[in-house]
Amino acid sequence: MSEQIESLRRELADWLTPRLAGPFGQLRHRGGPGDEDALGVERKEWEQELARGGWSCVGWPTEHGGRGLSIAEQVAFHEEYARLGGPGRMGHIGEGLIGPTLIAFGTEEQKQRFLPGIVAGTEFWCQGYSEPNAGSDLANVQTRAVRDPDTGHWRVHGQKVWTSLAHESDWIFVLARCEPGSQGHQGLIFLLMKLDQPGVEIRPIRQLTGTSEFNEVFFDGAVAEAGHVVGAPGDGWKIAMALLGFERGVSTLGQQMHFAHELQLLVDTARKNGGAKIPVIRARLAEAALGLKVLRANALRMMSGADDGQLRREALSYKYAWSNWHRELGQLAADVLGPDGDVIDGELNRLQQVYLFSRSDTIYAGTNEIQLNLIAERALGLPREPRPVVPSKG
Amino acid sequence: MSEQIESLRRELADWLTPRLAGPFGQLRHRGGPGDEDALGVERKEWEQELARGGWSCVGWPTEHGGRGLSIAEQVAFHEEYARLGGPGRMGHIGEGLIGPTLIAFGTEEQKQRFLPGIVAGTEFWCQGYSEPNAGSDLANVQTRAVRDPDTGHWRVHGQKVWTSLAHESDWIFVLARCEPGSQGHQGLIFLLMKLDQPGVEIRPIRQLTGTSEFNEVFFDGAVAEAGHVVGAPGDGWKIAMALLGFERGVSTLGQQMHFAHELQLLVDTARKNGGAKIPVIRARLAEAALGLKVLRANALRMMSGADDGQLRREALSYKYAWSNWHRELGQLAADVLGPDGDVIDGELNRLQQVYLFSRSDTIYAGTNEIQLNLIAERALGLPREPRPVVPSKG
Amino acid sequence: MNLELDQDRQMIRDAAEDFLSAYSDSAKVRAAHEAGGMDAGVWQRIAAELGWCGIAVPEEHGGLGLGLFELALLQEQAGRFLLAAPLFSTACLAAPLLAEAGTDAARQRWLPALAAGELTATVALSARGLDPFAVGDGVRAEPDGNAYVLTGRCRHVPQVLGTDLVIVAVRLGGEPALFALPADTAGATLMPLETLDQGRPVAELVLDGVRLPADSWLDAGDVAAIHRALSHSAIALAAEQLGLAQQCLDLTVAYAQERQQFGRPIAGFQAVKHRLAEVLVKVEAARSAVYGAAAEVDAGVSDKELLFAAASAKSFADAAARFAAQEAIQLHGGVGFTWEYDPHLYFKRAQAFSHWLGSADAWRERVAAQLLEDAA
Amino acid sequence: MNLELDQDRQMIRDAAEDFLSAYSDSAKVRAAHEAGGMDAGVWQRIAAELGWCGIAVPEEHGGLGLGLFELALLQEQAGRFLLAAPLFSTACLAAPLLAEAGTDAARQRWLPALAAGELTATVALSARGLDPFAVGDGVRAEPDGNAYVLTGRCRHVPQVLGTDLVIVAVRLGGEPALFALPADTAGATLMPLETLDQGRPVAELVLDGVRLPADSWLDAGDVAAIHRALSHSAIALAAEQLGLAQQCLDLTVAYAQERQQFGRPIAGFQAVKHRLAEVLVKVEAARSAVYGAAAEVDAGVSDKELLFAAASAKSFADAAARFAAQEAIQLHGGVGFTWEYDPHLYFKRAQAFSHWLGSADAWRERVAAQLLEDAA
Repeated sequence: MSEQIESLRRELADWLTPRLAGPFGQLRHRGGPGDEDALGVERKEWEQELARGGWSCVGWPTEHGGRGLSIAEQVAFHEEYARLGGPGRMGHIGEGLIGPTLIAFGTEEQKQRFLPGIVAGTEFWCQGYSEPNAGSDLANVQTRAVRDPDTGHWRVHGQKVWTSLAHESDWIFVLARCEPGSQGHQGLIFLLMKLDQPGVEIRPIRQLTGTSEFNEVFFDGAVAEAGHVVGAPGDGWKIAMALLGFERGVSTLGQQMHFAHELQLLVDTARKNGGAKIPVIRARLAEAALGLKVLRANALRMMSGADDGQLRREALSYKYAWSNWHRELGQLAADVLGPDGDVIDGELNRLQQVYLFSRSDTIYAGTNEIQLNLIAERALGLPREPRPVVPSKG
Repeated sequence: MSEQIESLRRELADWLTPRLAGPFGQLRHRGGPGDEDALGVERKEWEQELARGGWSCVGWPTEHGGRGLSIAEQVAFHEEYARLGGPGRMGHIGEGLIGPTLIAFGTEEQKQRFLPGIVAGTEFWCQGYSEPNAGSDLANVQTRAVRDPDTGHWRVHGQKVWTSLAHESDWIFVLARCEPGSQGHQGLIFLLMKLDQPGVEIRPIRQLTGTSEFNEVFFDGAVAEAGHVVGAPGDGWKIAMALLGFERGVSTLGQQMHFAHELQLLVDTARKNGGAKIPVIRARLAEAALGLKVLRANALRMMSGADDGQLRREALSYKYAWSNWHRELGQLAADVLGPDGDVIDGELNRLQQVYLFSRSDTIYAGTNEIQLNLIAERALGLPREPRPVVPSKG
Repeated sequence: MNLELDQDRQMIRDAAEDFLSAYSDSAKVRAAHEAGGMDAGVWQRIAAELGWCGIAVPEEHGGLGLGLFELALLQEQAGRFLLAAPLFSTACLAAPLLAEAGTDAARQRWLPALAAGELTATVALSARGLDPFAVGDGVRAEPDGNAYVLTGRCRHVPQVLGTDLVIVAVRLGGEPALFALPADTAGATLMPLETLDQGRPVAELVLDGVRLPADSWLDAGDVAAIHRALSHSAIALAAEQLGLAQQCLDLTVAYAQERQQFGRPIAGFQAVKHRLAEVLVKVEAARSAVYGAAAEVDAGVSDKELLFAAASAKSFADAAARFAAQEAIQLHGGVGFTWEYDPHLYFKRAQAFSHWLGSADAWRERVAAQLLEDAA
Repeated sequence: MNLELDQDRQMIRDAAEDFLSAYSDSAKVRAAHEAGGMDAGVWQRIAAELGWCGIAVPEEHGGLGLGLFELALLQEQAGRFLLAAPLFSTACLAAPLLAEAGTDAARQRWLPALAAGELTATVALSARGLDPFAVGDGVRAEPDGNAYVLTGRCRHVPQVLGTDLVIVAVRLGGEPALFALPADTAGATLMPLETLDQGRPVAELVLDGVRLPADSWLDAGDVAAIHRALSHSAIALAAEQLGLAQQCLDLTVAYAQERQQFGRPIAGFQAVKHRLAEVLVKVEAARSAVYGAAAEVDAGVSDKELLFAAASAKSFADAAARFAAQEAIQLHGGVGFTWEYDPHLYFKRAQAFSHWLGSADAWRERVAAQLLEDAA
């Protein structure tokens, strides 16, 4: 087993190293969170190169074009990939989210239409969940989908927000309200929609970094084909939640290798600029290193648990743990940089990116406050927050 | 003005120093919070010595036996008293709480009956507010007071808890419910009761320190005389709240001098045992010293403000600030002591007392959680916590 | 030690608030950012009309002769409204340095113009930026006949646009000294650096054998006086951080009362209430620290007391500003992370300021050394 | 690296929980405190019947040959139930030291009796107590013919009552070494110290020229092995802290659901919910740290990896236990502060343990040195 994993690591390294030293050298360690708007064209080419090498969708079953790797092998793949500086995956929403969702819930036609493009790195996806007046209240969906009785297609009106990579993507999956007057989790539909069509407008959101990884996506009568509903109309919430479940997957180990890379940059900086001599900084660097080690053990515990569909305590607390660790790493980076941290040399350096971009970690995909509610209610069984009697007018 | 204060300081020092060096030497720096059960007899004698010297109730008007000192002079008095190691004041509930309350709300008879004993250090007081099922919910008073139609006296049944110094006191003031069926702030009465009478039982509560500064007080038909109601029956809440207002007085500066004494002990310990060489401990000691300085400035701001009866932001946040500062000082003390902090040599040393006893600081007189509610609601105007529709059965 | 916000002080505070809320709102501040980090019109009014630069300058030098407390009140409002003008560098850095450490001649020469708002000044302190513990370590001065020749670099010199005078800290015979460098002196280059905080541009000063006449030497040879002045500067900067923290709290309280989630304003959630209350606790602690420090300075302090005063002001104000800005972003949620909303402006400034004039860590270590008596 | 709580491990865990919840409840623990800090009956069952002392001892020495992970599972339950018996000193201090650093002869002589629960042992490490970074600094050993003479003192030797064997760390020719000292050796005094944590009594060991035969010298001269063993001990102690943290959380959740304030259980207040959730986050981090460290050790690690493993386990478990105990007192309110309720028992132990086998600060500084490569 361990030998098999070692041989996989070697195979990947043999394939990856020359490419990142040569033709794709500029992509090394690029395109991660906070850097997602970098080098779009080149990273799409990279996705296709990965596919040619058989390194896309490695955790998918072979029948759908994957490698059928075991969990342990996937962990090794993601760790090694990130460790060697493999670029941020433009295809990760397809590979990690919508692909597994379609494999689990899609029709045969949907699988045949969409899975190959994801595997080949030729079709890219983004997600349309959040809305301006929803935020943490994910179920407060205002986007409407109306069925055309003649064609069976769905016409969509509304607005999504915080859609990363929308400007680089071909398709979006959208959670919309298909039963007028329904509320909360009821009456939602999960749609697959082409972005390049009339009635879709994408506007980048400028972030505090000055760059734009996120977008607003406006729908004004854009169409989702009748065959592009996942699950039944009304089942949208169930599909959407299942999809989020796939997100807590093995790729988290790859994320941790990015973190390790950032931490190493920070350690190098502290050694160079004298920060390594400041006792309080030393203690914080050690704490960061130990914290990352603990995150890794936490992720391995998540994966070693019985696959009974229950989110256990270590899994429920993981988002809160990693996002706050990363935000603190960003703060530490700024403090190690000292006054120079405020100075920009052309564009943000990696540590400045971490400092600023990590502020989003404790907000997106469930704010700290929502995470603590979840932990208190699901892991500790404490009383649920009272829901208001009168629904929001938002 | 400044000279006047200097001369007051000198006068006090001249009076205090020989006494604390001589006959009352064992009381120096004793009897503060966490040490209140120490040397009861001697500290009562000390209160009378203070009175003889004209140093009791220095902030009271001269007509009531005080010195009529200005705020600035009172500050100087309390600071100098504590700085020189003046013992914890057994009479502070009389002098600081019930005395000012009687001066403001008492009848002429009550003033004549009670104020002289407080000034002379011959009658000692404790307070009866908290109840076992109330805690933070101070208005959830279950103790009942029933008026005897013949005598006009009140018969009291119920239980108070967290009553410090009850076993050393002569009198207790009690908040009780005088209108059966009333709830919350309504229908309460503020009574003055002799402790040495049938129907009163005092049981010490053993704390985590192993000592007992707090007590439970049980009333089983004990009597409050008709003339010993402060305000009208039904006004109890108003009187009780006004009394708490007197608590946030100038004596806080004296408390800070106790803190300064503790900090100095801690600094001395760190210098002796090598803690002063540990960078993280150094930073925490500096933070503690700066924090205490800031508490002092905060208290001076409170006193320099217009006396318009409004609690301003610095006053609303003060309890939270000092209690958490002190709890952290206690934790730091334990960390500086290191493994020796766990070892007891006969009785707790002062730093161990601080460590353990400071745990109560963030609980009594409004827990941290209640304090943050108060700050959010009164200082920031945020929505009040929803009150339950159905009252507690407690 | 006078901590009372009496009528005079309230007037100063309120006038500053009124002016800045009108002339330094978010739109104007952002426009100033696009224009290189300075609003020349606002500065003109502050300096020439409102007379803020002279508030703490002694009357004999043309100032109002008020104290650090009053200057701190102005600085607090500057922080709240993200003032994009060189009030800090002129009135809080250069002025105290001249007043505290300057020779009589230097004071007479520069302070009146500075107090009158006719002279915009800044200070170049060290190779590591505005580091009060490394004064002069970037530039070497050598006597040369009746003149001095200056060579070296200083990082993070605040506020370049419109600056007339740079006070340069140097080492002269190994000791710190101060020189007056007119900004247009030949051989002196101020290279603007691009910064995250676009409202407080900084420059690198490069001196390549710049020859200055003997009367450019400003200080009276009292190094302790230089450190005293920089401690005053640190307290004034802390006041700006305090204002910044206060504004983050106010912005976030307003947003939380308006923003609906789960059918009610998020301000009604106890977790949000408590977080905001914790911000308030830190802001009030910072205010106590800053006002207390300024009042102490105005009443007269020993050098040891000044160390504790400046350390408490700077460390508590930094902590409040950083925490308040962090929670402003967090509690604004997604929009808190956008360029369009204001929290990031405060966030970046709070972080940048936390490294100006000594980090909290650096101040604390100095306090620890004093407290534990194991260092000078 | 095996982190899975498979059936075997769950059985170990559940059996320990069942036993301790029955035989080490609050009343029994408090009775043991009154009796000098040890429940001899419980220890008898744990050692002789349940065989816990041998769980991680190699099979060749009469143990079960399981790993540190399994020992950690027992320790976690011991922490939850405040076990008043020398499991830690015998199985987590003495056993790893013998197994890792002992000579073959020493292992054969002591480990079988220890694994069988017939020998109760402890370790005297340094003048400063259980400090893994000062091994042997309290006692000097001098060769004297065919024997050694030991002189000096060690503080904070854990668990005295019923101890048969003390492993004493000394300096011999300047280097750390280990000696076997039967507790009843003439000239050796174990003076019990009164402690806040009455369930973990400690003693001061005074050696006044104690003469020991040559075969009392236990270790094989490999100082790195001694440090490895102590790192294993630190991980086992961290497991006990983890259990303690978990129990504080459980106690407090139960109390919060029952205690009514303002007409509802305080568990319904969001501030209380979030606090408890934060405790859970720390407890789960500690569990990941401890299980991860133990699994790494069982899988084989380099000395550098072991440093990081032990440091992460000890620092995260200390933090979790201290925070959980603090919040247990705080959220119990007034009663949390009484002798009668249990939180203070956990609070005192969490604090005491945080100074055993290296404080989090000390471990972090070692990690920093390694990370920044500026120390050995």
